[in-house]
Amino acid sequence: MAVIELKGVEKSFGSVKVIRGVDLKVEHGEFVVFVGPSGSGKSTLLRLVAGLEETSGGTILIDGRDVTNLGPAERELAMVFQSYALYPHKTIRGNMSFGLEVAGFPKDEIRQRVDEVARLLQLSDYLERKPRELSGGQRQRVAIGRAIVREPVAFMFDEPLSNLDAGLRVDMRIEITKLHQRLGATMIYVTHDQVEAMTLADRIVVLDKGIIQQTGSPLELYEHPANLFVAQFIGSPKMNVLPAAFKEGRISINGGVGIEAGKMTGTDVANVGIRPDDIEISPDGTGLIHGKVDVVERLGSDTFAYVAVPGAHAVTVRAPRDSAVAIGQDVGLTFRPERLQIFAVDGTSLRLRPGV
Amino acid sequence: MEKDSKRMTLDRRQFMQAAGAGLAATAVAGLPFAAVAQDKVELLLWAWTPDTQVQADMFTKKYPNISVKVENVGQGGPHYVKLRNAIQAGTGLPDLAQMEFNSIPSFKQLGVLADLGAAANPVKDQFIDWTWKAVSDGDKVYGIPWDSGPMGLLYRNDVFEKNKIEIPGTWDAYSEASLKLATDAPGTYMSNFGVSDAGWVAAVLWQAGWRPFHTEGTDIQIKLNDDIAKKWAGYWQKLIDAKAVDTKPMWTTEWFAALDDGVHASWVTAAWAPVLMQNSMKKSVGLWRAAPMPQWTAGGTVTSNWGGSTFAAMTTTPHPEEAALFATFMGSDPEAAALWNSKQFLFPVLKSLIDDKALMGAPNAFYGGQAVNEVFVVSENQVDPSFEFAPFQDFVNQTMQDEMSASIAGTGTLADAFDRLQDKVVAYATDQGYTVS
Amino acid sequence: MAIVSKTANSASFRNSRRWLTVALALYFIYTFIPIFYVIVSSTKSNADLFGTFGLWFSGDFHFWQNLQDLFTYQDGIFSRWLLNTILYSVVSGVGAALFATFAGYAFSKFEFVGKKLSFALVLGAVMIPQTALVIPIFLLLSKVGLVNTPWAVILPSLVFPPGVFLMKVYADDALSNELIEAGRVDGAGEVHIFFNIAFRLLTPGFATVLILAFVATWNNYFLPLVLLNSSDNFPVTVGLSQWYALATSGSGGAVLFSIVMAGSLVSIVPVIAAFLIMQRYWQGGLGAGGVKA
Amino acid sequence: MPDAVATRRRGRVYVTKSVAPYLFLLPFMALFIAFLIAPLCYAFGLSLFKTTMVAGTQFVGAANYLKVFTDPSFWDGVVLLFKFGLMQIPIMLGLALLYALILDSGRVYGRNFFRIAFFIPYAVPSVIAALLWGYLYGPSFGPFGQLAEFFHLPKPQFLLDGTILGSIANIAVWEFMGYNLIIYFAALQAIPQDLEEASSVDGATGLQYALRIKLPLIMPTVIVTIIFSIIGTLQLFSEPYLMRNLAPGIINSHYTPNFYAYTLAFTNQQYNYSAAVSFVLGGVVAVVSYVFMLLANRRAA
Repeated sequence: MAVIELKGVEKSFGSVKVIRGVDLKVEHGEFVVFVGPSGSGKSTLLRLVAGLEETSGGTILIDGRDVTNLGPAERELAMVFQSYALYPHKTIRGNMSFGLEVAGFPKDEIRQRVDEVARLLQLSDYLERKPRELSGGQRQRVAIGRAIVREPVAFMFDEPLSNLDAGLRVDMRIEITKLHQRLGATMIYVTHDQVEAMTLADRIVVLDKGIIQQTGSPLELYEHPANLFVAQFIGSPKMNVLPAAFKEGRISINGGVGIEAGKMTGTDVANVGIRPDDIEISPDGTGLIHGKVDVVERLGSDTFAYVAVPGAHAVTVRAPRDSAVAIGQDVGLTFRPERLQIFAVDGTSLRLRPGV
Repeated sequence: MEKDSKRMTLDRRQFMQAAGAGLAATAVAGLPFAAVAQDKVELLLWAWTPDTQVQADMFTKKYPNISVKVENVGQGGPHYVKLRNAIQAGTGLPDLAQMEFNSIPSFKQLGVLADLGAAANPVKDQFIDWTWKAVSDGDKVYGIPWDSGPMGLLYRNDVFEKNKIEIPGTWDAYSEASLKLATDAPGTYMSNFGVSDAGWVAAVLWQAGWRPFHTEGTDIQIKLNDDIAKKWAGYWQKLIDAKAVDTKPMWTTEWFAALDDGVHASWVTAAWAPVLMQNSMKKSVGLWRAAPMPQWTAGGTVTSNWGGSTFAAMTTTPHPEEAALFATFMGSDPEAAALWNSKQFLFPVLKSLIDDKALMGAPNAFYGGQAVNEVFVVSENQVDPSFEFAPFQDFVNQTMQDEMSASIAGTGTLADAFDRLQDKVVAYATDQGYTVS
Repeated sequence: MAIVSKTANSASFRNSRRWLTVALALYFIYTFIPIFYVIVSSTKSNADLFGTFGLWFSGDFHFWQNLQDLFTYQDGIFSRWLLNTILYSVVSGVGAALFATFAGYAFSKFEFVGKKLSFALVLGAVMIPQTALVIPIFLLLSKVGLVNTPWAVILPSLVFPPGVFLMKVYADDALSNELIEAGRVDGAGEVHIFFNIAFRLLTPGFATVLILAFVATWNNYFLPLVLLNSSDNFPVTVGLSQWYALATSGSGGAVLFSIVMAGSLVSIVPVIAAFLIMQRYWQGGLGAGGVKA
Repeated sequence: MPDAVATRRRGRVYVTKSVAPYLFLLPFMALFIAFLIAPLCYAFGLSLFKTTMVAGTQFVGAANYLKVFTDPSFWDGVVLLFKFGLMQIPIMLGLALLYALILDSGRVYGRNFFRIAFFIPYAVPSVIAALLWGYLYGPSFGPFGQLAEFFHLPKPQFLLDGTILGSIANIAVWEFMGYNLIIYFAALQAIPQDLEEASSVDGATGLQYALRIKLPLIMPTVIVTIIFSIIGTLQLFSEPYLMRNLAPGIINSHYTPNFYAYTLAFTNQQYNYSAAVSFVLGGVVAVVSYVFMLLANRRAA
């Protein structure tokens, strides 16, 4: 397995800078997910690693070898594409064999490897079919199989599940997780879906505007977002953001009551964030802020209440599923101050992480 | 040189006789032509007349070391286009090319016509005088004639008889007959006014005394719109206005059909036309007759020529002597020349053939048993030799066709067309660097 | 199709269907008249050609005689012309289509220095008048001694700029970038990717360009007219028009009209056959070009 | 295992992404330069000189071009082409569009048959097309003339001053209508089926759907075909060249600018001036195409 290292990697298309200096090290057998909104540069970064784009600056090392100027073939990686990119005129076996044929493997070995991987992915019955005769999920498995069969040093996944329907996506997600566990291979996975990122990743790299906003384990990002962008991008429903200010050692939220600030790295407070899970609904007149219930969504497992707060965006609250909250009701909202995220004017998080 | 050529001539005559006696192979080696004949030489000839290869092979039979390949690169216009392109490219010219009389000045001007005098002058006297004059300039000879087109009149005996028309001896009579026919038999025309063929216009005007060009070096006289032309234009304009002549484009199937169907009762044409018509027409067998070309003055004996070809050698040929020998053979060899007439049905240029009563006096069923060639034999001897073509005759022909057709289509009169023609040709000649007077 | 099938049995649908078919049939008659004329004419003797109604057969069925005349006149040079035409068209067609496919693929799938300029040049080439090219081509080829050789017709015909345009559009459309990237990641070189992956998917476009270039060369007249001298090298178009000129100029050749007719028929049959055989491909290809362009 | 991809390649020529586009372009571009760019440059060089029979060759700079701009033979031809184009292009493309819509409506019998049949004239060499139509136009031998004669009607005159342009246009329509039809048809087939269903739910008739939904959708295609037709029209040569024998009085040696360039070079031996004429014609083609595109874009915007 491989260690992939990016040092000051940059990429421009014409005068547009898409990647603005990325440093990253992906460890042996690590499953790293690049996540970010569209246009954040996550796919480009993956393609730079794969060698499908040429870097405009910086270096890329695989196992300490400088591959910056090498073509994709010489990087010994495998890639799974969003559209699967199966060769439509070749059979499934042909698709899976192609890379090995190119590399000049003996026929027997190719056959043996393909059979083995097909068994692993439950594709054995389809080997002589053409891609168009397969379902979306099967095609996706072929695309993965084609990657595995070459026994690459690392796998690249470029939004591999986005063409599948919701149910299948969950199944495939689990399959990929299992696959990673079984192969123990280094994997880099790009998605715009933070749920996918949270469920798959050992480590998530959040990108925006060509810059890494934060890297860390899913829980780290969730609990301790480095900035407002990460805070809002990770977690579903989105973290609530309320305007806030630092006054006399306390933080005043939405122009209202001030709460204990705790340990902070600065005082230029502009916003506070609080996740829907961390808010409780209390009777009108109690709580830290108050508002009026606008919409109530009952999902069965959860009930979400959208509460209009004067002077701020609607605040989303996760309530117990049997909550009696009703539309039009005036409510108070309560949360524990230590759950608050505190953000400076430039969006960076001001709360110190535990142990810092 | 003088001596040499005389000796050569003598030897050549002897040689021809010897060859005729079947001694060709052995005779060749001993001749001054040895240089010519010893090495294997292949000549390339561009010509479009069908079956020219037959005569070429006759030559090779007599001169086994000189073979000739005939290629047809196009008929008339396209043929000359190919030659000019090759000249422009500076490569790709054949050794020899078929060259009509009216193209000789143009290609002479381009400096590509080799002087065949050495080989040809000795046989000069065998040719009808005017044909030789048309290809030579003093002792210099630029092409060997082998086909000519003295003018005459072909007419429909049936139409003439039915409408009581006498054979017109003069152009006045021809005009009267035209008007009479237009009145008596609407839809039938005495003739077609063939302005789409500038060669025809030039031939008919030639007889009228029109001498539009005289070239000396880079000085050229241009008189396209002189009184003769204007008078001639007026003559036809009257008939056109009276709708007494048809104005179909020539050489189309429609035009052939009009002759065949009796829509056109006569055609002032050249000596090669009788056989052409005979081959193209099925309905009018036996109905045609030939008569002398109408004259401008009663009792006159002036005719002109339309068409006719020569073989010219190119200055670029690596084998000028062999080429000259071949061209001379093609025009003057009695057997080959006779074949032009009997196989390709062309009108001869050799006095011996013109005077050959058996050849020229053969009755022709298409012409009701008339010996049509006899009419043209007379004409051949009456061709006025003083006509000169321009050194850019294709441009003249093209422009004449454009301008006269425009007049026919309604842009002014025919006389105007000559004025426009004069202006354009003078402009062109000036542009090409000639001193025009 | 749902709507159509739902209403397929209604009276108004059947009525409009009838009238629209009549409208098509009318144009078909117009299209077919000249073709019918050449078919009819090639069955006639020279005399009947001008003596009987042009759009119907005469009593005298002269077709086999005409064919025999066609293939024996001037020592059967027509077969030579036909073979020349086939040679020029096949070599030019395949070559032009192949090179256009290469170039269109390059324009579609790669970024490189000078891409915009060279593509603009290729597009602009469509506007160049033919006469502007044939003369200088003739003069240039004369200098290198290629005039009056098959190459003089084949080499210029290999340049088929509309084909490059069509192939670029087709490759944009029919060939995903990811497929090529998959090939790259699989370790294949660019040439290997082209021939093993891309070309298979570009086949309909290739077939379209092939048939267009084939027909363009088959029907070309002006270029071979200027560049060829020997009748041994002529394609059918030049040869036939020379016979036609011979026929109209008389020179003892009036019998040629029926041969020219038979020759015309023989020369268009293979192209029509090629069209029919390859129709599945070129219709798709033209479509892609048309929609996107 | 890491050696799997890189090192097992068997001596195969490996072309990289940066070299590949040049390699793929090489054959076409080499020929393109040899047989298009080089002849053009050569022709441009020619156009700057003047070769005369008597005075030889001299450099004249832009003189040939200045001459073209005041040459009525050239501009008459251009005017004629405009007339021709204004007549032929709308008819040809209008018919192509009409028949493409009819074929696409699904309301016809024998759709495939007609589609192919209409395309067949494209396969007929223009030499032969001109020859065939030339026969058909003939007042005596042409079947139309024969029919008229049979019914004692005046013979239709296809080859006179007033009609010949239409007769040439007819040949062009006959040859290229089907080609454009196929392009339109393919474009129409690419329109998603659900649009028809949506319009039908909206209450549109088949005709309304064709004219108000389908037609605007294939407008980009129509514009491209118009531009190609304009370019083709301005280069008109073969048909009048081949019909010239039938109507030499009307189709003169400078009937179309292309024809004029041909005459100048091949009859008049004014190769230099001919080259200049061709370049100015190319300029006219470019300008007209460009102006049309501007107009079309303004409409679209």
